Amino acid sequence: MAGFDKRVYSYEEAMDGIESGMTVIAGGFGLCGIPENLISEIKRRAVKDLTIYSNNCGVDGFGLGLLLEGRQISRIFASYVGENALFEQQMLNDEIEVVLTPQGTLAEKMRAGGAGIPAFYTATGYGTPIGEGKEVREFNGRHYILEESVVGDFAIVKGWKADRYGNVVYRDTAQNFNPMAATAGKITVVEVEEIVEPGELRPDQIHTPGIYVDRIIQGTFEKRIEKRTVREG
Amino acid sequence: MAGFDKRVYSYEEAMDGIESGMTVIAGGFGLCGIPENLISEIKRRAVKDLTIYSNNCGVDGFGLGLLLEGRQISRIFASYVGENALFEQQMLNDEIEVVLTPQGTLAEKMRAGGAGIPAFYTATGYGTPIGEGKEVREFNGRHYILEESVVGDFAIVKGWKADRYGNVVYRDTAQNFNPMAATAGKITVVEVEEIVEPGELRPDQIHTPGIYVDRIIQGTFEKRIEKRTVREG
Amino acid sequence: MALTREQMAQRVARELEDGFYVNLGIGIPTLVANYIPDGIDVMLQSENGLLGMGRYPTEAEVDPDMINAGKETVTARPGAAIFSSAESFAMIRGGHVDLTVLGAFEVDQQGNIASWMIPGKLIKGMGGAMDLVAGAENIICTMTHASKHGESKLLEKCSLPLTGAGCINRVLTDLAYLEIKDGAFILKERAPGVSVEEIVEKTAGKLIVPDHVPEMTFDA
Amino acid sequence: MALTREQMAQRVARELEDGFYVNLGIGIPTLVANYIPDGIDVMLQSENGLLGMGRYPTEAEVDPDMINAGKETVTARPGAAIFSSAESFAMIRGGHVDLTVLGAFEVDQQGNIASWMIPGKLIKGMGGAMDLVAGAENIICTMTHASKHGESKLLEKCSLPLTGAGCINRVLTDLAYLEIKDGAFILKERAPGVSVEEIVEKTAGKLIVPDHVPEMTFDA
Repeated sequence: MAGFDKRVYSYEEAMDGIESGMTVIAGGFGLCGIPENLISEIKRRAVKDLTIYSNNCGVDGFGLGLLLEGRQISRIFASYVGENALFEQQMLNDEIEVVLTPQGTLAEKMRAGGAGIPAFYTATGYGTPIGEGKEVREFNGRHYILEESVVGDFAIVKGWKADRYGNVVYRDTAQNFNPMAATAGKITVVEVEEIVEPGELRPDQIHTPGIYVDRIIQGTFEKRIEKRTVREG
Repeated sequence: MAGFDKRVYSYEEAMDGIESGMTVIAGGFGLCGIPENLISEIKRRAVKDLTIYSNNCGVDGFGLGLLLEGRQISRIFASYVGENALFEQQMLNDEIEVVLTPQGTLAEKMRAGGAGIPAFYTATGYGTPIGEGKEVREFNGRHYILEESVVGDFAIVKGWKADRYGNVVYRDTAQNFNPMAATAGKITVVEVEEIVEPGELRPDQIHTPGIYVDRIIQGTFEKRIEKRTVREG
Repeated sequence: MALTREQMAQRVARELEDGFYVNLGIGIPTLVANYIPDGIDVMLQSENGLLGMGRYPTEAEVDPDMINAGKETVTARPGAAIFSSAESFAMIRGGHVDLTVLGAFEVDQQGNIASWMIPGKLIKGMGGAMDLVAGAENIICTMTHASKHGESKLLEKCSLPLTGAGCINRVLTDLAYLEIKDGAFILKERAPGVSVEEIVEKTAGKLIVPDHVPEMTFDA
Repeated sequence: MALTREQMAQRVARELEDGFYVNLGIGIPTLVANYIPDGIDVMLQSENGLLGMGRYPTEAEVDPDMINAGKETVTARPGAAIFSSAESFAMIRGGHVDLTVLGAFEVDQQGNIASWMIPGKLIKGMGGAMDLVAGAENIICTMTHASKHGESKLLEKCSLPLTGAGCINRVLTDLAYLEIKDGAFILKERAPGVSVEEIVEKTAGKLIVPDHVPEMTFDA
């Protein structure tokens, strides 16, 4: 009865099937809660011409920044990309197409994609360059624009704990975009810090039910901190 | 610093401000996880002409069935209302307007209402009586209908535990419609089995963040079972 | 002989595959859970918000906070997940459920299904059925082939209000197992002792009958 | 004298009310947290998914899984809630945040705001700002009244690409506190020692000046 055992034991296996030209949806905010080893595996495979949906694009040399080094990304939907010199250069050289997307709209596009909702209306971006070319409609006297949802060929996700059925919990603000990303991949791969036995996670406290998850891998993580701000102890 | 202490100590206070003609969004599925004491308080107040959004309408003499007895509901959006003889009678007498709404669409209407999304597309109901009169649009070769979201004057919710800031967790399948209902009330009232100290609930395991909640009350519950099915022990 | 309810459930259960997430409707579909083949594990989804539905509880286990979509008390198996109804229908509408089994009043050769409303009779509501048929790519309808009065329920065009349009691809009746494709029913199997002629006679919609139509077999 | 950054934060903090859920943008808005008046409790929302943001961590408390929307390490106060970014923007878009404070390049008399993009300069992105201005009913913009070259940033019509249309109702600059209503800025207070004339001169948009414009006061 291997049916629900979604564990894989190598990153090669975890990203099996990824190809050039695919769309990849990534969890993470800044460098927090990013699927760092899955990204490294995509780098290793040197697939090209990827379309990425991710709130940010990592930093030089870490996270999705690695895929910039390899010139593997041709298009990215993100809300904020200002942390990365290589990114800037590729954008100015037109090597990469950047579709700036408001953070909440990006989150909702993933959530809607996973939930079988092809499009939704939001006031976010109405009257701004983001709304240009999009349908505008009034509801109750207010203007909204139509935004379409997204489903990726792959979703790459970083969890905290999971069981082998693919039920996942996230820790603290490392949750961020991960739960929505997990719903929006044709193939969803989750790397976690710890795999526990089915039943160890309280059923009503699971963030991502296993039905969304195709592969689970246990990894070790650098968890680089982008801005270390401290106060006197 | 009473700012975030949302506790109230009587059901009268909990439902303060409810008036005839208002729209009330209720959590619960069947008789599971229903805000039974808040419903009783609405019955006691004898407000009339209510519009209710709830998956079901209780049973004779319990849950929202109590409001039928008082002829307090003039319109209900629900997915399934077949458990209730009084309901049947009022429907046949045209005393109550029933807007049958697919269960997933009902859940999403509440979720979208709370999330500032005025409308969304769904394939559910396309080509059926539910889709009649609604806008149809094609996305990627498939047909979808446009559904509008809802915000109620009140949302009434049943939680398991909450802190005084209004952070709520639900227990097992008593979760059901409660988290979405909680987001979709101009005034959201949550009754729970236990109020705990802030910090006792793990922050990343809270189902309903306190920002959605206006009033919290601790109650005792009958928790009637609709269909007791058992196997030999 | 027409299939019994139990045989219908047994036959449907053969369509299960290891690792399937399955939503079983009320009635015959519910019985399918009793006939899951050996060596196959499926996870039952209950649309109120439970993935990994277990058996009915013992008297001691009964918990009013643990019910299924039929409002029956149930248990959760180890490794279950419980969530809101919005999340539950996100997975249904988003096509994450592998197989849905539900009853119907009528099905037609275009894959339309009518299962929730008989005009003039009291309307109880569609519950989650419209979301399920719109969201699943893989649906099996279970129903009697014809009414008590012998009127076919496999039609050219449904006469009752639809639950979903063009979404059904498999039907198991008490007489036959059929697929729906390109505007026709295709007869795949017949119940033991039921003749092709009887099925032809009781199918009002366009029916394609292959040269050989195997008979279903059941363990005694 | 023009207000310092700290004074601007102090002045904004006076707009806080007990029980407010507040989202503070990067820069001066962040400093507001240092000036929350006695007797008032506010809950800070960080749009990556944190309600009840606490202080910066001590060296020992630093946790890479605990950051704010500025990607800084933070802590959560007791009674905080942490959730997904979809949930976070549900509460923002749905109008559940009581007050948003954010910086801007330009604001105009129609309540339009430009804060995220200067054509010809590198574009870093809008982050959550467009959702915040579209979702909040109550927004305070903090900005300098004019550029270094003396060009007004309070305009008849924004010249830069907008972040949001018709959504700003209050502006605190280094020179004045203003409200926006019916297509005009209304001068409500002036910085200590700053004359009404200077504010009039540095405001390009339509400005309504009441008979009496009180001077802000700050503790020494």
